[in-house]
Amino acid sequence: MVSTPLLEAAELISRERVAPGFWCLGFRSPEIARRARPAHYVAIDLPGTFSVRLPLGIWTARDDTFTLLFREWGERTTRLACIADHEPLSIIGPLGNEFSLPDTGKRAVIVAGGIGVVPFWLLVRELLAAKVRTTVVLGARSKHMLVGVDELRALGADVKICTDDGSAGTRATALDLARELAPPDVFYGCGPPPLLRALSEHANAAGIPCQISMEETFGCSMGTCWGCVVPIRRGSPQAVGYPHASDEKREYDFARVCVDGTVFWSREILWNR
Amino acid sequence: MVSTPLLEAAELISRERVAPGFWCLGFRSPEIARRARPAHYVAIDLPGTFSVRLPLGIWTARDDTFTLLFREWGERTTRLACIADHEPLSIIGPLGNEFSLPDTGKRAVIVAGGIGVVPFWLLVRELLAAKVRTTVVLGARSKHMLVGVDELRALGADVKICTDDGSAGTRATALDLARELAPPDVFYGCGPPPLLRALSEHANAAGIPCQISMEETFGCSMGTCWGCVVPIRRGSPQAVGYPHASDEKREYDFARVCVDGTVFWSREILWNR
Amino acid sequence: MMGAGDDDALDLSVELGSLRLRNPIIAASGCYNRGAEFGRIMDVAAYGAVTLKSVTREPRLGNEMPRLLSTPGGLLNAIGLQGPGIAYFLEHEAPKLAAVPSAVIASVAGFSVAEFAEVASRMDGIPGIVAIELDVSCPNVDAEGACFAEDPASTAAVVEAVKARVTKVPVIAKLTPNVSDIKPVARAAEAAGADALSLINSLRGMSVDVDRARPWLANRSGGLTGPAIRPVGVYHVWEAATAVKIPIIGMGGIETGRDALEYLMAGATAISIGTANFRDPLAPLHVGETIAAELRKRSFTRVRSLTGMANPGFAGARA
Amino acid sequence: MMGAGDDDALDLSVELGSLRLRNPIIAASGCYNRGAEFGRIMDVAAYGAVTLKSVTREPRLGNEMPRLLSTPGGLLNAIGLQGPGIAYFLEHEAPKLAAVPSAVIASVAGFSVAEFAEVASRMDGIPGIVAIELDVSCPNVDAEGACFAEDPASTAAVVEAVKARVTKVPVIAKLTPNVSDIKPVARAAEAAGADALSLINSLRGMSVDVDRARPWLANRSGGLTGPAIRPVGVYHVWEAATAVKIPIIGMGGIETGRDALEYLMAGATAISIGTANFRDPLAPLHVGETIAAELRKRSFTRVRSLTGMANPGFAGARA
Ligand SMILES: Cc1cc2nc3c(=O)[nH]c(=O)nc-3n(C[C@H](O)[C@H](O)[C@H](O)COP(=O)(O)OP(=O)(O)OC[C@H]3O[C@@H](n4cnc5c(N)ncnc54)[C@H](O)[C@@H]3O)c2cc1C
Ligand SMILES: Cc1cc2nc3c(=O)[nH]c(=O)nc-3n(C[C@H](O)[C@H](O)[C@H](O)COP(=O)(O)OP(=O)(O)OC[C@H]3O[C@@H](n4cnc5c(N)ncnc54)[C@H](O)[C@@H]3O)c2cc1C
Ligand SMILES: Cc1cc2nc3c(=O)[nH]c(=O)nc-3n(C[C@H](O)[C@H](O)[C@H](O)COP(=O)(O)O)c2cc1C
Ligand SMILES: Cc1cc2nc3c(=O)[nH]c(=O)nc-3n(C[C@H](O)[C@H](O)[C@H](O)COP(=O)(O)O)c2cc1C
Ligand code: FES
Ligand code: FES
Repeated sequence: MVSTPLLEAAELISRERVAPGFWCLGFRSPEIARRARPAHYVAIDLPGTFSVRLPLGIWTARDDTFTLLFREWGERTTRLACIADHEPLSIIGPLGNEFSLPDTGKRAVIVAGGIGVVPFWLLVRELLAAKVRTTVVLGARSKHMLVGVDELRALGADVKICTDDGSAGTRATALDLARELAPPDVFYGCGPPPLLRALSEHANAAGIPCQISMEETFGCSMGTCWGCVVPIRRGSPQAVGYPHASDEKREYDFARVCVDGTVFWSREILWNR
Repeated sequence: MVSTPLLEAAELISRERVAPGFWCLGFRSPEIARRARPAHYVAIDLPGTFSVRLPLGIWTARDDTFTLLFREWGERTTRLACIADHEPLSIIGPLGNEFSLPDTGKRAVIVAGGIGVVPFWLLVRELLAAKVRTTVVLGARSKHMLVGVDELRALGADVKICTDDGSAGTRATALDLARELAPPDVFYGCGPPPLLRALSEHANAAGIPCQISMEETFGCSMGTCWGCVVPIRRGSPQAVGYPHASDEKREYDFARVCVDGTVFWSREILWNR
Repeated sequence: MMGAGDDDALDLSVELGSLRLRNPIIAASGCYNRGAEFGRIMDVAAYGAVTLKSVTREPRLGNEMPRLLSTPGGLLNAIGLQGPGIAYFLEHEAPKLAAVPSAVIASVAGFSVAEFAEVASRMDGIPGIVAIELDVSCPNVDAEGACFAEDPASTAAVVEAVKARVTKVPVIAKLTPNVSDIKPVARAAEAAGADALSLINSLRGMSVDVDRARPWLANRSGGLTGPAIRPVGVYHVWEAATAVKIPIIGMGGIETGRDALEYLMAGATAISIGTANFRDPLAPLHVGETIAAELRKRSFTRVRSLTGMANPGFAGARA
Repeated sequence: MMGAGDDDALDLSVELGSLRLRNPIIAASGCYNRGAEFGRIMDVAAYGAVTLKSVTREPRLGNEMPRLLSTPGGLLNAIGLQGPGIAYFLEHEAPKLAAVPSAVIASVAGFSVAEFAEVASRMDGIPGIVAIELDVSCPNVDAEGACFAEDPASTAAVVEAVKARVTKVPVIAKLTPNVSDIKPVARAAEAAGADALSLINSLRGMSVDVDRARPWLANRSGGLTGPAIRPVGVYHVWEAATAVKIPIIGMGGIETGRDALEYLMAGATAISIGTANFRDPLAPLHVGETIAAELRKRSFTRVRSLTGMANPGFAGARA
């Protein structure tokens, strides 16, 4: 289901540097917090910049507050990290579709790479509430880039960690670790494209349903600019295609990550086109 | 005398909103603080903006700290107002020439309009130390734009205030008020150009030496771009002219406000060219 | 939310040829469409008109990813005119236009004079479409790929061909800033019968992904928009306003009311907001309020009094 | 402070015609001069070369105030070539050049072909001047005020006339981005004998002071520089690099090493830093460090290996 977003003022209520270059900021923004569903994101207007809104996934949400967990990439994330208490922040959200849940009693494996952990706090909370047996496999380049572990464990999730350099948990990729687990009823993935692609291929080959939260460069964050599209299987329910152009032999259509996603079924994504 | 500037990291140590839209920020920046002379300014690189450095006058300076007193105008001053404690700030300073002082026992009248009060804390301190009898006349549009009065009075200065709308002090312009005082041995002025021009004309007509701290839009703040020039009397010691171009009949040369000023003698400035 | 035109004492209406808009604030092509998306969080009626995404004859899938990049003060885009083509547009999109609470300006793009004429004529008279804008910034395949809008004669050819077949609504020629002098192009469009000009379209630019040693955008180069280009837009509007009598829609980096006033005073009759929607969807409301405040401050009653105010060479009708 | 060329294992030197610079980082004309001012707070030797402010035949007082305005991501300037003229320059400025701890490139501006040839020939052979750059962005008074650099033939005429009289140092033609296609201009300059190209000069722009309803700059329009124009600069360098074999000095909005790498990979042999000096006078040091780090990361030993890396159409010599 696609969200009904709104434009809301947000008040900064907490700021924590969770790792070098990684921040967790808390905001009071009642309506957005209340509507947040797993995989929803917000689009933030940074005061004092001349940029389009910054899209960031919603990490935790409780009552009338939510948190964002992000890395300092460039202009906007750096600016957000040092936003002052009294600066007004305008936020649009929640945006995007959401993960769908399996039935009670099923098993889910979540595969997250680095900051790709963000959509999974809300998802884990839902899964556990729905009595889905859930394992989170969290990978990162090294210990210092592994964020969110404590919060997920605090929800009661079974969290396995790994790093490329072995500085924390197993020395492996998240997918390696996930492959060692008993095949689940559903996979969820978020993180760097190579990880998502490998996960998709693994799930597709094993015939396991798999939902991927994708990322692209956004312009409008609202579905109007067509800047954020990904190629998906032609005729997929999420595709925004032109069915009449039937003379063409192409197998793909485009979907907008910002409003048709961010969540897509791994079978629909055409990594190879 | 022109300053020898340096590039120094500054650490924010205090922030106060002194009036709506007016801020006073304190910085630890030992070398700049120590070298600061009356009318010196600094040039600040604002993180997260894509702008040239922001020039701001030095307000107070004590030991290894100095303060800036400024109004929120646009991008850079707004950004500075909400700079976070941990943000690194690179400052070049002190920049510019300085006011010269009269002999002990003389009388000085300082005329400042609004935020034009900035260069006068350091000057008043020097004048009082040199036993020059000093009166500061401070004008503003209204009460809420009158800043710096308490700090000047704390130095022991005789401060007279006035506003355009009578909301504080006399209802008059700073120049009106200054004209009512006994003619001093020297005038000092800083503020909006119309005030400076009127003050200059009054001082010149009365034959009283008058030093004006000027403002222009700056580019480099270092004397290299020629963006900040003002026309001054040809052959003036501060002029950066081309004496060989003697065939021209022009009466003026240009001086760079950023390094040849900001202080000029009122007689040298060609308001009318 | 209150539209900018609701202030009784002020006349914010403007005329673009035979078209009258209730206020001079327009959504730019490709950045807002008919408001279906942004309308979820703001009132589309804040716009005096909205401009649709440019439509071509054939469906187009557009460029590969990535299509967007943030740059200092700007946005670089290479969407590649993704769109369903005119047939699909007429069948599925056009019927929705009557419900849009603002005037709707259609936009046509093409790669030959004939394509422009055909697509524009099929738009003419569609209920809800009050004007047709010609996005002549595409390469002209009939002329070895040079861009129409970079050449006065090609621009005139497009406008002339369209005007010969479009009779019910005004035709707006949208010009590119990628020229040394916009005046000859503006004059050529006017002479060919354009009822108004839109400028500027995006500025050509590119960026290199240093880590991969290849262009950031899949299409290599793209169009630069947003506040970074505002001085370029104001300059071209000022120049064009000294060269033609037809009204000009000014755009390029408008975010605030003061930005809009710059364009109006330089010589624009109306203004468009593009990229700023991606930051502040309430921009048209704020712009409307600031324009109204400026009129009151100057004791003006009509927004048209601002047009060309700062431009001594302004050649247009001040109305 | 360590110059970028001090790393033993790396060869940061580049060649611009017969001129060899110890590193590819140059200070842009009008933004740094010979470093007398910025040298008070940084080491001028960080620059492989510094370009002087453009010199004209006669002394020029330049434009009225204001001459500068900050714009989003950019700076708008209209200095108006203030300067003492060639005679004063030769008498008072030239003798100071030998003491500059970097190579010095002189810049010549003019309003006629004859003026360029005269001023440039008087610079030729002055001790300390290693190259002469031609700022052909001025209006050509012999041709009704059109700007030299907007026209391939006028650009060629200037270069040809200068090359006929300048024999001791390489001549660099500095091109403007205010054209639809830079390739014909670049080719014309090359054919006329230019030893290298510099691009881009500033982009034409203007801004209106809304309160006073008049242009902000006394000169009305000005040149837009700084990060806002970087995508435009990279685009033009990329294009020119597909059209000519002579080396290109890339500039426009370079602030960081990554910005410089964009230009190098697009096809520039060297890069210039202009407006960024006004923000971060240590920029040349940071740029040098980043370039060196990039070379190490790629296991390259020479900076020339980066030139044109991202540009499959690169036509120059990779050396
Ligand atoms: C729906 C959605 C949700 C997101 N949620 C999160 C989140 O929860 N937490 C989070 O940290 N990020 C998240 N992102 C990513 C984040 O929005 C981008 O990284 C954003 O562009 C950073 O903006 P910036 O202005 O700070 O950097 P920019 O100025 O946009 O980028 C700076 C430079 O960093 C590099 N860069 C930028 N992004 C990347 C990248 N992804 N990979 C490699 N290099 C890059 C490029 O060189 C770029 O020029 C999300 C993105 C989307 C689309
Ligand atoms: C040597 C020197 C010392 C200075 N010291 C101080 C100081 O101590 N305190 C202080 O508050 N300011 C001081 N200023 C002025 C300050 O540097 C400028 O106002 C500065 O340009 C504001 O930068 P900004 O980026 O915030 O606004 P900008 O983005 O540069 O300006 C925003 C907008 O505000 C308007 N604007 C800007 N400046 C002015 C102005 N002066 N008058 C009217 N409108 C204006 C313009 O519309 C402009 O577009 C000083 C200036 C100089 C040259
Ligand atoms: C993502 C995007 C898509 C655009 N698509 C079109 C288009 O299809 N047709 C057109 O004429 N202009 C198009 N434009 C240009 C805008 O209409 C406008 O001319 C330009 O963006 C400058 O205005 P701005 O700075 O306010 O965005 C597009 C701009 C953007 C950012
Ligand atoms: C204040 C200023 C003065 C300039 N003067 C000259 C000049 O005299 N001659 C010239 O060729 N370029 C001049 N330029 C252009 C720069 O050399 C450079 O081409 C342009 O600024 C783009 O680079 P940047 O974005 O790094 O500044 C000037 C630029 C600025 C900002
Ligand atoms: S970001 Fe504009 S359509 Fe998705
Ligand atoms: S600001 Fe550059 S010379 Fe004064």
